[in-house]
Amino acid sequence: KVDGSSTVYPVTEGVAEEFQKAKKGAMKVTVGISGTGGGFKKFCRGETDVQNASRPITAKEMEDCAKAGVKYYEIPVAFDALTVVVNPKSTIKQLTIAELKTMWEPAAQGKVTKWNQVNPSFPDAPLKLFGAGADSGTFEYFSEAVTGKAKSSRGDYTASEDDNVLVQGVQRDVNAIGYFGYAYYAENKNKLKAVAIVNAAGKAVEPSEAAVIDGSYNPLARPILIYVSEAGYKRPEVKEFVEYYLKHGAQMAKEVKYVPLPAKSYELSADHLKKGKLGTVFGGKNEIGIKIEELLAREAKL
Amino acid sequence: MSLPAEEIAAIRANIASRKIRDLIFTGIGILCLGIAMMTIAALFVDMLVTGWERLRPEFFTEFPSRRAGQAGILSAWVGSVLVMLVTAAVAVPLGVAAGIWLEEYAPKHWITDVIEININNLAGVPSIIYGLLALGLFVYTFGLGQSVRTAGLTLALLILPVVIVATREAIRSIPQMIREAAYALGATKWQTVKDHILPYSMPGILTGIIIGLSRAIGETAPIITIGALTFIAFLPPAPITDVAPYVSFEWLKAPFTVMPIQIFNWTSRPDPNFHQNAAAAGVILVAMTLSMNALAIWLRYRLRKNIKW
Amino acid sequence: MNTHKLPPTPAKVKAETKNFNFYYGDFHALKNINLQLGENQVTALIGPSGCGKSTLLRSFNRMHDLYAGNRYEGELLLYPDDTNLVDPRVDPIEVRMRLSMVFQKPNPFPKSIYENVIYGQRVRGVTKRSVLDDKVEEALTNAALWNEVKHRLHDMAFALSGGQQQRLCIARALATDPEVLLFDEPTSALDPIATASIEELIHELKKKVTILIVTHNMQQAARVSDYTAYMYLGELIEFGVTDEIFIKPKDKRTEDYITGRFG
Amino acid sequence: MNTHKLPPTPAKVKAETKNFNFYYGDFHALKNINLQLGENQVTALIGPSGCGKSTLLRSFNRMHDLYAGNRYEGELLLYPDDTNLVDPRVDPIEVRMRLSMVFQKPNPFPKSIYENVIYGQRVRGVTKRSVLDDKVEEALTNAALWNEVKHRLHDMAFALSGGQQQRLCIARALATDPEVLLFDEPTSALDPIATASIEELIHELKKKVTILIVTHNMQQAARVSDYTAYMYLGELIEFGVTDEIFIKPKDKRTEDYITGRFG
Amino acid sequence: MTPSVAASAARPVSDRLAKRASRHVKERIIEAILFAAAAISVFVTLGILYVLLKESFVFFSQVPLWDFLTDTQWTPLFDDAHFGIIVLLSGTAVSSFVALLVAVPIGTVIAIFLSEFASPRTREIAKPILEVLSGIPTVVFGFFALLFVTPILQWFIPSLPGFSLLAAGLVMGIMIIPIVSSISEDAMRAVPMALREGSYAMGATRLQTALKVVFPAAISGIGAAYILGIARAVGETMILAIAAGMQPQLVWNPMEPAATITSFIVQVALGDLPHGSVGYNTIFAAGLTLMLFTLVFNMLGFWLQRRYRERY
Ligand SMILES: Nc1ncnc2c1ncn2[C@@H]1O[C@H](COP(=O)(O)OP(=O)(O)OP(=O)(O)O)[C@@H](O)[C@H]1O
Ligand SMILES: Nc1ncnc2c1ncn2[C@@H]1O[C@H](COP(=O)(O)OP(=O)(O)OP(=O)(O)O)[C@@H](O)[C@H]1O
Ligand SMILES: [Mg+2]
Ligand SMILES: [Mg+2]
Repeated sequence: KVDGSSTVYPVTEGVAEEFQKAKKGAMKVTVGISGTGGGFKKFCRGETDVQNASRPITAKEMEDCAKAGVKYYEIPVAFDALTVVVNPKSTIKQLTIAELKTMWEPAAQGKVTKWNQVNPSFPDAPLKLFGAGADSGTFEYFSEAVTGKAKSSRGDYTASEDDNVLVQGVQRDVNAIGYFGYAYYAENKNKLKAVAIVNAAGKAVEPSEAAVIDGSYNPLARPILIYVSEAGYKRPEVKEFVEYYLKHGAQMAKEVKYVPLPAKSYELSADHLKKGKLGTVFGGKNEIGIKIEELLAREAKL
Repeated sequence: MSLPAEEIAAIRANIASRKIRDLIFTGIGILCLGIAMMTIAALFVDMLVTGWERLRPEFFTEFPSRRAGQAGILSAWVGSVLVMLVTAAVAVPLGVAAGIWLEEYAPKHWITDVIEININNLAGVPSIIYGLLALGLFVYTFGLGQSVRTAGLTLALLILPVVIVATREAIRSIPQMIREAAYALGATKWQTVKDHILPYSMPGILTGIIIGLSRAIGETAPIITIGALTFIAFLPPAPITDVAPYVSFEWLKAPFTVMPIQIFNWTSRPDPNFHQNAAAAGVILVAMTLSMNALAIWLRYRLRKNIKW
Repeated sequence: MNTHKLPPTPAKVKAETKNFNFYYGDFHALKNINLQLGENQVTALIGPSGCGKSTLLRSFNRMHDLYAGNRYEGELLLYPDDTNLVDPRVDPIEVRMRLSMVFQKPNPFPKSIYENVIYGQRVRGVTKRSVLDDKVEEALTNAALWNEVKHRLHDMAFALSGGQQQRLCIARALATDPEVLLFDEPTSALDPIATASIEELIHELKKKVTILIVTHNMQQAARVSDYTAYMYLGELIEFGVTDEIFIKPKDKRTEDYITGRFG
Repeated sequence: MNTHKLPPTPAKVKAETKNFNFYYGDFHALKNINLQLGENQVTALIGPSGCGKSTLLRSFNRMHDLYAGNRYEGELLLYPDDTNLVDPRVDPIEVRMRLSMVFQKPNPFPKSIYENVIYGQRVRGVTKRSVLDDKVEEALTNAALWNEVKHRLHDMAFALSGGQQQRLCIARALATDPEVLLFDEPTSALDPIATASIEELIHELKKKVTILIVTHNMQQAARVSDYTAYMYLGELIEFGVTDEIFIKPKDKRTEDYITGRFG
Repeated sequence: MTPSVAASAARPVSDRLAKRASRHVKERIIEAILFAAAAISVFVTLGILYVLLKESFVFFSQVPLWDFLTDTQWTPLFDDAHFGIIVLLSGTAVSSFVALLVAVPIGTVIAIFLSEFASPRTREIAKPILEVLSGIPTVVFGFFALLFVTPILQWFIPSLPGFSLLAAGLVMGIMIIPIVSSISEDAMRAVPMALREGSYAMGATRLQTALKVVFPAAISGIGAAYILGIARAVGETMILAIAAGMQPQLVWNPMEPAATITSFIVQVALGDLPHGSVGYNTIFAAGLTLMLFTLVFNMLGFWLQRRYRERY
């Protein structure tokens, strides 16, 4: 039984489908979309075996799990590049984190309403913002990456749980800017234009698989993970499923336009499972701009 | 009191001017009806055009898949049907019984008023709140799990007010003289209800049930809240088995997904091919609703033929 | 007030009201009614609209119990066993099993003719087919309807004409073997021919049961009844042998009504 | 068939049916009716239940047009302008503006007394307050209701008693200045006192309008009408000056009915 | 006058009624069962209230009620959290108002048309087809509002943003039409023919009869239909979540995007927020507010109906 984030869902769905086919239907896998929060609630009550998470487990959730005696393995499965997009007709090509901050920080609410307030070289046109719903991991991550503080954002933008809705919004408005998962951009390349983000090293990088892997798309790339409960893992069918996941996860992630991790990462996770290394490497907090190597390094230390 | 010709002419002019308004209103009426009908048509045609390619037999017999072109709605429609079964099995007896009590038994005092206000109120409670209730009550307190029966129960609560209200209206339209005739023959209250009130109000009750079910079959939010699944590539256990006692209720406990969730999920996928699937599934859902309504009309017609006052 | 004894004619008393009052909530609809019904006699209740005829008739089988706020006062006795029909301790269902009622408008159930007639038996829990079949034939025969419907007992009752429907309702009432039959303007919705046949039927029926009939039609009262009671504004004004009442009423109001000075 | 001319009395003819037939779908409800209404006279329609009295009356203001499947045949002429009321080319609304109807059961609208009376004027588009006020007073005075209600014209009509409601309906009908007033058993739902007041009113009204009244009550027919028509099974059996009809009816069936042999 | 009891030919009464005691018990049991069914609805409400109150209690122990009622910002999930429910209420009010502006006139006109003008056949066909409208999944309506209605509206009002209460409200209104029209039509048809005949007999046209007599006579039933429509509008979720923009701001202008109570609840309930956090608990406080509002509406409706109960 798998439940949790709808961001991770496509990857897990693909794995589940293939797994079930490979086992000729002898094993039953179900995948739900209760959201990361709702999923963790169930996961920490021992109701599900695998949890899809678009963010690391929080301290509160760790506590809940501990209370219920649920221990878990943490497995990063892919990276997602949060993509800032504008209308194809827009003249904007690249943005710095500072510019994004001007646009999105709480102080901008009601004040920064024109593009040229962000940067005088931008057109004198109204600024229309589209972003993820305030309840989502995406929002949390983006706000922290941009303003330095999680959930710190202006409120007067159009939010939606459904990224297709945001795609619609940006596509229809020349002055719009929005952000969402890379996959939605990848599927709508003809309707949207991705903005290059100036990274810490001062280079403007457009989101792409390569850029994520080499760490240059930064800080808007984040890992997505699954959590496997220890109790569940003891059951052979869950074990097989997780192993299958590690083996085919990279390919599935690619298929649904996420950035797969290097093979080494999956090996490492398999190793953890074998050795029974439980727990998280994130310490109950979201972390920003973590790169694949860093993640691997930390994983290795666990 | 003779009427000169010009007076008649005046009357005629007066009538003509008033009749124009009749005509105008008829126009407005048809227009309004048209707006509503056109909306249905626009919706349906739009979905049909988008989803047409996917409306193939395989669509009904395939499980969901990450590849839009191979994904089907087998688990979704089976799930919807099963959930509706549970919903109907719970909401109908409860709703009809409550309606009967309110119309035939309820004494006129404040308890009745409270129940009445309460039922109207439930009709206006947003469906998502039912989801929250169900999660707390059915899933956690009663431990029914995220199963067909939980979903069925939740939707049953959701449509309970609709069934109750329809039942009451239907019962109210039975002339008092029929009741008096039954009582005068020495029937008890329950005999009167069972032999007369219930059978004669059946057409109206049926309408209410169908309206309720068509609402339930399209509900998304509460089902997601209680944790319907999205990917499920197997069917619940069959209700009929080959070993005695030949029926099994294991399916009640099975995990499931339903049509609106499948649609909801597909619409939120990045790959536009999934949007086609969503449209196709939408067409099927609307078709299911339509056929339920058609069934209701037919049944109503059949049953009413025998009932005249 | 004024007590109306049964005039000293052949009849035994089958039922009797003693200082009977009835209230619709606050409205005092029947005032101190004292009336006797002779066994196997037809008693007619006449009076202008709204005087309380239906109210009195319906009291006899506790129809008013169906609605809240109604109140009986005084006694309404059924003989030979002296049961007070309106005593709250007496089960209204018991009362209705002993006194049957036929309404103004024919009100068959939307069921087959057979099921209509047999309903009183079904309610009593009789299920044996042969018993029911016999009962249907007997009741329909007594209601002078058997010959017309014997070949279509399982047709819907609505397929019958108004007069036939009313006779069906009478058969339905008879099939429970009532001791008293109550008729509330049974012919007012019928045409003259159907009316005539029902009047004839009442003539036959009184050999077996006691009959109380409300009618608006003085001629009908004169034709079918042995005794006539005249009511006015909730009071029983005059009661006596029908022929006497119609020929020389004692009360001025009765006379005015009968001669058509009002009503 | 038999034509019933207006007996050679003072009256001018106000309306007339010529070989008039009416069908409820397949059911032939009125058969070849020939009847004349004298101007400023009261004509009573009597006959047993179901004989077609209401059907004929309602034909006069095209009430049957409201229901599907009904058919008129023959002529129903209104004088002096010879309009054939049932001609499909004649607008039923025009007909109803010239002939007003009062129903068996009082049916006031759920509005104030004032609004009820004025409804016919409102419908015609009259909005001038002073005209309406005058009309209300005139109509209510003619309906003998003005004194009882003048201080509560804006109360709901339901607050009135049954008799008052019926007089209100009469006032409502009068307020449109009809040429003919049609009454369908206007007193059958009323108590004797209210009935007496309405009968008196009819007496007054005939000075101004022509009246056709259906009644079940022979005495009432005798009291209020100048002419009486007896109908039976959809046919007009006898028609004549009221006193003659009641004293020596020519037709056996009329006699039977009047003397109460049936009905 | 004394009846001759001795000469009784009558059957003994007692044995005809032998089953009386058991019958009585059976009746009682059945009545109890039926009552229980009716009472269940009360338990459902209590259950809902319990769930809502329990969590709201946690919420109000952290957020003062006063702030909840008076703050003009709603950013419970932000770092700088504000909990001004008035923001969501304004969204709910405006969108419901737009919906009613569509549903009430159109629904009423359809009801009058079907009840007084159309042939019985048209009525029998049109009513159930209309009822399909309320059975279409609201997700579908949501996208209909976003992808179909909004562009059309933008064509007329170029300044209209891609998400607006207007588009969502319009579509919601269309969805509610059958609720208004069906129930109102039933109410109008229940008006006795005698009243209509009275009106036609006065020379009224169809429209005059419909508007001046039938409509006022059926007003209590029509009022009930409106109340139900309002309740449905206030409680509608998915359409708003998809097409209204989820932008929590205090608005009175339907041309702007905004969030409503329901869309907020669904957003949070399905999101990634950890359970038990204040952010998560806000949905219960919001839900409670909504419940209280529907309750007030229904009490009002109940009282109105009592007051103007059809008296024809
Ligand atoms: N349910 C009721 N509640 C209050 N008053 C009522 C009720 N039914 C009848 N009444 C009143 O009681 C009185 C007697 O009514 P009842 O029906 O007995 O008259 P009736 O003699 O049968 O008249 P009709 O000849 O018109 O049938 C009337 O004044 C009537 O208004
Ligand atoms: N809508 C209708 N459809 C078919 N037949 C009808 C309809 N209305 C009346 N009839 C029939 O037409 C005949 C005449 O009815 P009508 O109502 O005119 O009688 P009436 O003389 O007014 O009787 P009453 O004294 O009972 O009012 C009756 O046989 C009746 O059954
Ligand atoms: Mg009566
Ligand atoms: Mg009549």
